[in-house]
Amino acid sequence: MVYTLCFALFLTGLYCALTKKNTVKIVIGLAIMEYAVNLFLILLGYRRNGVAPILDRSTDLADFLARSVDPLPQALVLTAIVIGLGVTSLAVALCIRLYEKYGTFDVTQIRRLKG
Amino acid sequence: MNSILPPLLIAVPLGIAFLIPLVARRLDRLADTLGNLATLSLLAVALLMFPLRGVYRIGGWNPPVGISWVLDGLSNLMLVVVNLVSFVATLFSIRYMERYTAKHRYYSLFLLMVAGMNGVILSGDLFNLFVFLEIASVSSYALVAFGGRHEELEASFKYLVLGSVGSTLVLLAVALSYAVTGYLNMGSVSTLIAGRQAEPVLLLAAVFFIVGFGVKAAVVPFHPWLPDAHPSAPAPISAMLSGVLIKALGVYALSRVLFNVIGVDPVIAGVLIAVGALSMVVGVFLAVGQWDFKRLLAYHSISQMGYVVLGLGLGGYILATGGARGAATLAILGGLFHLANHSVFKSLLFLCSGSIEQATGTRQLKEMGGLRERMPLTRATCTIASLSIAGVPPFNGFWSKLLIVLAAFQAGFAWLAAITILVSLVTLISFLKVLRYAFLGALPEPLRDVREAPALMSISLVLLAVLCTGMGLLLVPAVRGVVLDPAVAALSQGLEYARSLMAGM
Amino acid sequence: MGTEVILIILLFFMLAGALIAVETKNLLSSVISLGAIGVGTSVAFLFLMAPDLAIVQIAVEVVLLIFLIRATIARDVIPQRGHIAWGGLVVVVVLLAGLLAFGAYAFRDLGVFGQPIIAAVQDAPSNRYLARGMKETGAANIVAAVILDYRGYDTLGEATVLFAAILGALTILRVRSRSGGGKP
Amino acid sequence: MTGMTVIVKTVTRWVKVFIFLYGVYIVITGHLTPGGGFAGGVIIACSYILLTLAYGKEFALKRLGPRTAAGLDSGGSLLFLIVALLGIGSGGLFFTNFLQKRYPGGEFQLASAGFIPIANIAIGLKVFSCLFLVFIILSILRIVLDAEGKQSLVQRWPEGKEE
Repeated sequence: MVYTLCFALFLTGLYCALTKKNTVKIVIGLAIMEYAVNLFLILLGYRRNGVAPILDRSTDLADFLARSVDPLPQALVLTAIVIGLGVTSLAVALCIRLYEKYGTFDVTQIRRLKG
Repeated sequence: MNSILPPLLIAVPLGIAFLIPLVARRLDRLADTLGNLATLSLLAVALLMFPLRGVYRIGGWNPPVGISWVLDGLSNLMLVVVNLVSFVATLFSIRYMERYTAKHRYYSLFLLMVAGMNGVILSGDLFNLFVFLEIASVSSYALVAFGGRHEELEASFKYLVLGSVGSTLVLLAVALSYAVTGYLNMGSVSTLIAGRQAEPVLLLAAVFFIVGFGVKAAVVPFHPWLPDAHPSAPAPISAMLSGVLIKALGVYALSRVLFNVIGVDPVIAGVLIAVGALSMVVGVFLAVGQWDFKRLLAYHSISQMGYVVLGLGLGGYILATGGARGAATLAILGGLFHLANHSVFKSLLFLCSGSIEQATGTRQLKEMGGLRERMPLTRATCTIASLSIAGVPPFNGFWSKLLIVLAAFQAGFAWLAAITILVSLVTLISFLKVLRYAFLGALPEPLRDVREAPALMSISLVLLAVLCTGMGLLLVPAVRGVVLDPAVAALSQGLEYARSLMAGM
Repeated sequence: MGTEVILIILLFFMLAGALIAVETKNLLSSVISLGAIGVGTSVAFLFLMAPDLAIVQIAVEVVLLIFLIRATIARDVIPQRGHIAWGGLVVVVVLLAGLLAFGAYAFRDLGVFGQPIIAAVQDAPSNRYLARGMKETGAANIVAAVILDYRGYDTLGEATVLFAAILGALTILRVRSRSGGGKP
Repeated sequence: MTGMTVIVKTVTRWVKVFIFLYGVYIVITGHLTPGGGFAGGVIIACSYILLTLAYGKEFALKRLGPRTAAGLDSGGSLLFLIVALLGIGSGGLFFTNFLQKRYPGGEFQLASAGFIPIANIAIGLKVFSCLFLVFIILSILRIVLDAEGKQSLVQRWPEGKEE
């Protein structure tokens, strides 16, 4: 159920990126996809009644091993968030530049290339 | 393995790319020197480590724990091809890029792209593959828009959107593989999912991998970004994009994951064959009607990538259905050899188009003509490359196409062989048109004082043309055993190979 | 059970936000809905015991929103003029719905929510990070140990992506991109 | 852009120090508590963005120009790469944690994790400068080449049109 809802969020983003005619909307679609995948990875690593994968002086290692959530997806997502931020910034820069050239965010009015 | 060489492939381009904005902001000559030195040393490193085989444990952690690099015949072959083309492209850039501002950023982005490709090729870890895929993609998005004109920005945006969708799908597929196995190391994942390919989750992961890498490789249903993005970039970047980027990020990554991690079953191989054949036919027929030189070349890239995918898919199909091993290795050999050949002749063609554009100021074939006496060197190299891509003996394209046709016959797919030959003929017609309109006929009035490209640019053209002529020699058995056969073995041994090597010590 | 219910509610809220972001006519509302989804993600990370990610996500979200609002404010905020290609739209929607259905079917293989793969696979790298990460790297925050030591190479790659993106944005936004000399 | 009202400016003057220090704290103790280079870097960048929004661009640019930010960006990346390469230099492999292997520190201390704090600082520096830079270029300034080919900073929007 949780996985499916997250996948639905992903597909909503994909739908937005593929069908919308506005450059900012397309970027928003990409960002939604990004969030959904990140969330999906973290959902995969969750352990029922889990604890965060951070030790402190009072932690008992055996108990920690049995209860901690999976640290690897968290590390991956940390990387993926920053990558997503980079890609989105580049996309926003392109949107602004296209706006300066054409005075619009509308792809249908921008299209000069034949595809 | 403790060799110092593999880290250099990543550290050199990254270090120089970080350094150039610091020291060469105003000094274009310094940026030229640093950029070319970097790619030259990368080529040297790639050649030096050609005989190296094994697993490099980054950070000293053993494979499933840390990230590892895998060096085998296939990755070493790809490294040589990528770094060779990037060296030639930077050499060409010295003079060609003078028409743009911010040359230091160009070199910086260029080296980041090369580092990304080297990272993808070396990587033996699924998530790490994604990270370096993104490095190469992000810098290529920016490079496509480097000229800053309307159509360049627009092509770059289109490329960015489709490319990001592809990358996100790859990430989702990596997440699914992790969810099923708990590992990211390719060898371990492959061991754990062996025999479970029919499970819906893994099927979904395979579909996402195929679509994601398919977008990067621009095979037919996912190709619409390529005919815009490749012509819009500056010529050396077009050469890099068509020559090596779609191969390193697309075909190489796809075949690595399909052959060595998920395992090729008849359905997946069938999809590859269909996609390959479709790309071949659609690409070439779209190319025939083009009058923009670079756009025409871009459509031919789609078509030629179809040959590579077809060869690999054919090999995979024969292996998966238990057919003759000889035919399978022949098909994979043909695919990989064509991949290497295409890198060389397609970069040469794009560099030729750049040299013509530099001289005449146009990319439209109808506005050219009569350049044969004005630009003899460009004409000679362009002719060699055209004959190569069309598969005329004795140039390199002929041999790889011949191998694919032979393999198709041996495997009993006579109709595929027929399509391959037919597409080759159409390619020949299309390039005869190019040669006719660009170099023969009367010299138009505005092009009276056209001159041959500067020496530095010509050197790169000649270098690639020599390779085009000589690469057929790679099929001489003694050479083939050293260069091509290890690469073929990496794919044709499939999963056992992954288990023995990638899972590490 | 509690966490799962909270997550389902949160996900429905995020889906609603996504639909608003996708379908609203006003670009600014669209951007702000994206912000809501981002905050939802961050809250979900907190419930899923990923405090590092919650901090990063919320901070990144703020920065991204500032960029997007700055980019869209005072520009044409009413998009979507002209006709809509219904045929293509229907095909895309049907394809995506099919994908969703297949996904729902396939995700049953992933097991019950709340039982990660590391509970089943004892040799998985994650278990080693948890058990020996503190001794081997000295970091008490196992996520920090993974991103900077066990998988430090990924982090180098990620820093590089950010570097490339910023360099690319600088390159794209330069005003004059062709030098005067030479032919156009 | 001349900045916002007196109230905002006064609050910002107090808050910015705390945000900045919090960011630095998060970077330095990233290996012990939640957070780390990325989180801290983004938070420090937020403190500068807040300054810029509240006081107007001149104030923030006087403290940190785009040139310096770009320099810090490259510098942070280089520092991280050098830390990784020192792993080879000290006889290990690429990315070997040379400090931890040679001089293991006590547990739960600032110096307990070998090169991880150094790497965190490099990442923090890089992320902070990157985000501030992209904020400047995307929302406030444009870098323009004038006739002599010198780079100069100009405002994108004409006076009075903004907001």
